[in-house]
Amino acid sequence: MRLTTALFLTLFLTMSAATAQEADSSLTVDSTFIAPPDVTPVMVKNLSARDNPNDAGGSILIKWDLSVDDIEGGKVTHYQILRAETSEGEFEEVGEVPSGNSQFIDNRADRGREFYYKVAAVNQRKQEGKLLWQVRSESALSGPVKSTAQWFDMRRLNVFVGMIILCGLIIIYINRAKSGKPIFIRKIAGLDAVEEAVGRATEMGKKIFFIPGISDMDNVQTLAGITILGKVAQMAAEYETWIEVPVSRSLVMVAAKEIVKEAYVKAGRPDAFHEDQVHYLTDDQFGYAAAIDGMFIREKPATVFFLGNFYAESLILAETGNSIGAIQIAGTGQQTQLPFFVAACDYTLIGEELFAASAYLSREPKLLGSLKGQDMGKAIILLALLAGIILESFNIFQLSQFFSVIE
Amino acid sequence: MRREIPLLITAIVGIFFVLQYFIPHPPFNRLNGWFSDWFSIIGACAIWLGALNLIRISADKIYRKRSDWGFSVVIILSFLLIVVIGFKEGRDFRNPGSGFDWLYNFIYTPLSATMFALLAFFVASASYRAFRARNLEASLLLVAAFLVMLGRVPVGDAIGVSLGLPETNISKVAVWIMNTINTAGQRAILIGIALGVVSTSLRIILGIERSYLGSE
Amino acid sequence: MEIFGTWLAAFFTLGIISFLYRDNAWYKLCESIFVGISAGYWFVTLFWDNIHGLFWERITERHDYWLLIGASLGLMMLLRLIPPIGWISRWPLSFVVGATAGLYIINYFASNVMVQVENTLMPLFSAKFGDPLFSASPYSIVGNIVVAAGTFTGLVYFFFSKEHKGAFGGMAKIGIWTIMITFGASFGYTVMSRMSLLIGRMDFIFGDWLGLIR
Amino acid sequence: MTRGELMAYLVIVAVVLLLAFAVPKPISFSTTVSYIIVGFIALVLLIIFVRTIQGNMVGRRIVFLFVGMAVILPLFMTISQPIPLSPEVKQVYDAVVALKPGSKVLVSFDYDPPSAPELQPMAETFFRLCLSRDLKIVIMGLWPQGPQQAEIAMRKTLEYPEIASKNLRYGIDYVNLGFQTGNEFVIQRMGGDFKSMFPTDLNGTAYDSLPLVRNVRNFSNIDYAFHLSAGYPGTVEWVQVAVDRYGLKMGAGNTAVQTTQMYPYLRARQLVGLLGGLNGAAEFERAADMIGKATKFMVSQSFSHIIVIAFIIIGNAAFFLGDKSRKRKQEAAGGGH
Repeated sequence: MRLTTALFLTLFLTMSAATAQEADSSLTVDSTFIAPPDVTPVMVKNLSARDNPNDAGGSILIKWDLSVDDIEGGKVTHYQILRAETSEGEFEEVGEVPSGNSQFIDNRADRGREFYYKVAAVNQRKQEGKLLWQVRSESALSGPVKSTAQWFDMRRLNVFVGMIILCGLIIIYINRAKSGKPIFIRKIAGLDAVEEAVGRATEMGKKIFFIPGISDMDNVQTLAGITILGKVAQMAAEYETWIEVPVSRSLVMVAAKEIVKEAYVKAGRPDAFHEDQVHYLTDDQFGYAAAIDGMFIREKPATVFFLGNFYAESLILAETGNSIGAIQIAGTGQQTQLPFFVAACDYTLIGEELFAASAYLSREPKLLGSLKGQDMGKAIILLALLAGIILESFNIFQLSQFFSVIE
Repeated sequence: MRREIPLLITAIVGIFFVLQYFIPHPPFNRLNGWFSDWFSIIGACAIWLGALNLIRISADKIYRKRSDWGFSVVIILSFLLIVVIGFKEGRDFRNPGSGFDWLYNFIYTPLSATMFALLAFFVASASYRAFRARNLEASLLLVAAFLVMLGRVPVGDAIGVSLGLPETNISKVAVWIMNTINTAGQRAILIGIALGVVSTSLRIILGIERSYLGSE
Repeated sequence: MEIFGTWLAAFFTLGIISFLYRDNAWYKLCESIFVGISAGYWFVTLFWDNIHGLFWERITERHDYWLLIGASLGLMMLLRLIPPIGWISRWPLSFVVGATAGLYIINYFASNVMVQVENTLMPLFSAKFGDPLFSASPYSIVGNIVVAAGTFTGLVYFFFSKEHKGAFGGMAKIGIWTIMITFGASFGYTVMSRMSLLIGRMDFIFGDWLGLIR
Repeated sequence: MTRGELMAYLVIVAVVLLLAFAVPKPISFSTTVSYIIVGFIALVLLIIFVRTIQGNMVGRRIVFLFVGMAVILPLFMTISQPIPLSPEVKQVYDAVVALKPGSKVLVSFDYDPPSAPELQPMAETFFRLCLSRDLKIVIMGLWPQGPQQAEIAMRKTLEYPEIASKNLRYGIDYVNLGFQTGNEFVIQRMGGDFKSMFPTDLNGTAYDSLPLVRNVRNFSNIDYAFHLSAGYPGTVEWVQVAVDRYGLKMGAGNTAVQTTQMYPYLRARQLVGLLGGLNGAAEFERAADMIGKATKFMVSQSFSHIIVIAFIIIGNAAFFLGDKSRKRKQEAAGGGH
């Protein structure tokens, strides 16, 4: 019964509005039409306003129960949220939400100031961008309320717990390794080949190139890459082979210089280090690729390392390196580029293997311990996957909810 | 001292940046934004070191009359050309019609677009050489690449039809591989990388991995 | 100027392509210009956008004095130019490394470990948790099983501290197969866009420049 | 520079001068000639195949040469391949055709020149379809170089005789509002007021002096939107802000690489139509019956894919059919993992 009335009303209103519009089309002045009777919606109830939790302050969460007229084809078109700084003060609109919504977050509530809120249920009719009429009924007021900042984001508790477990495991195994317990690490072909590759360059009397990718020091893959540079440079220094590191970022140049210099010191040949072994080319992705391609062709290195973050230049470099017959060892965490390295290089460190490289090459107990810890984390994830999929498949428990991350 | 202070800075800063994720309270909520601003400024200062390095090495080549020293002259001149124009034109250096914009459109863009386009050739030569059914793993790589490549062009389905397969079969197989096996493989790699990153970063914060600091 | 520019652009396009045959003076010329122009391009851009736009304008107009911390770290970096006190540059470097490590731990753990595990935890036989058992089509059941098994075994492959032998080794083997198919598929998937880049360049040469294409 | 190199450069200069000034333009191979060329290439591939089995592997330069031919020759050919029409492409066409003449269409250009081969043909066909149906076009861009790409596409579109005869005028039939920084916040602000984000158009004319947009206040005055995207900010942002919050009816054109990520939006009907990569552009040309660049480019695309596949087959043939000693030799040369 109600629905038919509403429908009828809507139809009537549309028609009357349309005719009114037509009759009025010569007028360009915006005029608000007198609203037909009985279109005012019932106001909302149970309005509540409180500090929006888990944030830095500055926002207030307003909730209400829908107006009884907020139904399909009903009298509510949208809600207006009104705010004032005193209970008797001037209320101004801070936002609106379409009908069917029962909450609003006011993001412009300065931290520590008191506010009062009201919500108005609005019924309005527009035609061709012109307001024909608007009626509204305001709710009772809610307040005062203040926004505050929190010291812990409870929504991220699961991430926190997960972090503690994973980092805890890694630290525990690092400490265990310090006590001298031997740790088994499986063979990683690409890393076993490093020494052979350096040796080959020595035999042939040619250069080694080390390309640390095109990202800057604010990328952890670059950090992983230049850590391996330390080990490779030390080997090269011991073998008395020239290692050259052309880079595309100035900060990486600074860090790589320090690392290579240190490697020469460790190898007992500090005087053999030359500043120009590490040099800058250009910050530009393809400019860098063009220059390195040229260097590859002209200087014909025997061995090339690509370790770091790479984008589209990966294949341009690796194919040119391949064409001159260099041994190429690549490693990156950039998934889109891994297939190209696999196709064009002799050995490729896939994802996690790149990050395991410094531990593998140095065989330092503490670093190996961290690998073991990270494997334990992996074991927990595998168990969770196994258990979770079974539980979810048979509708026993939804384990995935523990892993959901709120951004 | 020259090593201890940097190690301390790394540890403290690292811990702060882990915590900021969990603490919405100021000033932690602003750390992330600050860092990206600060890093932009540090990077913009550091590029002077890089540029000087490029010029010094090129000049050195010219001075010693190494082979191809003429091209080092070109590097220095083209660097100076764009830098002088860019500084002379001021803050609006990028506006359409400026000299900087002209250099960008007619020198920089064709060079980088063509360098990028070389990939078309290299993709072909890499697949020619590497996609051989040497062993099971290489065969899987080959078959997957083959099917997806065919499934991406209309001709693929036409070939499928000529082999007696129902229409659009090859493209469907390609989509299926992308949605299932590819998803699974990518996920495994992603999770692995994440664990590697956590472990590496933790080693850096704890000061176990410290080679980036160099020597005493 | 426009016509001269088009001829110049064509000169550079062909010069880079000539590298495919072999290294030559033309390519060397293009390469040197590219290195110089692009290094200068970023040099100028970073100066105006970051030092002038981000730092100077925001300090003078918006009085955002927190940026002074970034500026002082940047200046410390430049002290490398004065060798006796060059070691101070390690401070900003260790600051950057620390911040990067801290940020990456969290970002990778949250969005790669947590989210990927969440996405993998799916019922095998129905579209979502709570739906009746075996309500999904056989086609999607097979798909679900492949995704779950592939992710699981792929992760097993990355185990470092356990020898890949026996049943465990078998799983690792399936894992590397999954990864290989993944690589093949993404390789094949990318070929298309790489080809269209070349088509674009050739359209420039034969269409915009030489005007041979209708 | 050696003498050989010098000679090569002189030959190239001669060829360029010949092509630029002496050859009648445009060059176009008839269908018969095209098929003869295709047949000839197939024959050469077959010879390479046989020679490979005999143990003579071709080098990478030959592969490069074939890729080059596969991309360049089809640009001159009049050859057609069956292009199936997918429903998401048909949706874009249907949405445009359903609009009444005079309806306002918003087109956002969110890409730069490197993605132009894939997206430019979409832009041209879309403009041509809209203008031929007397729709009004409002252009903008969230990428700095987007509006320039739009200018290029518009210039090309206006050259078509059926469009040129309409004597369309800037400001009345189409407008280019230019670029605005701020990514998704621009879309957000446009939800309230276009003018606040685009006080002037690309040429500096004030918003209110442009008859076409004078009465366009926000998305509610736009009948359909089409958006060309090569990354961020892109389709995801447009859907999340303009579609989800302001109810804009929108279709999109994407580069091939990111198309797969958009299917969920299509299924949820947040996108009304989607063109994916060169393939999508060619399908759209077919749907609109306006054969253009994409259809032509698609032939190059198919040819180049076939060439890559052919060489994979040749490489494997050598591996399987060649005798054992040769196999070992190749393994050493090809490298392994």
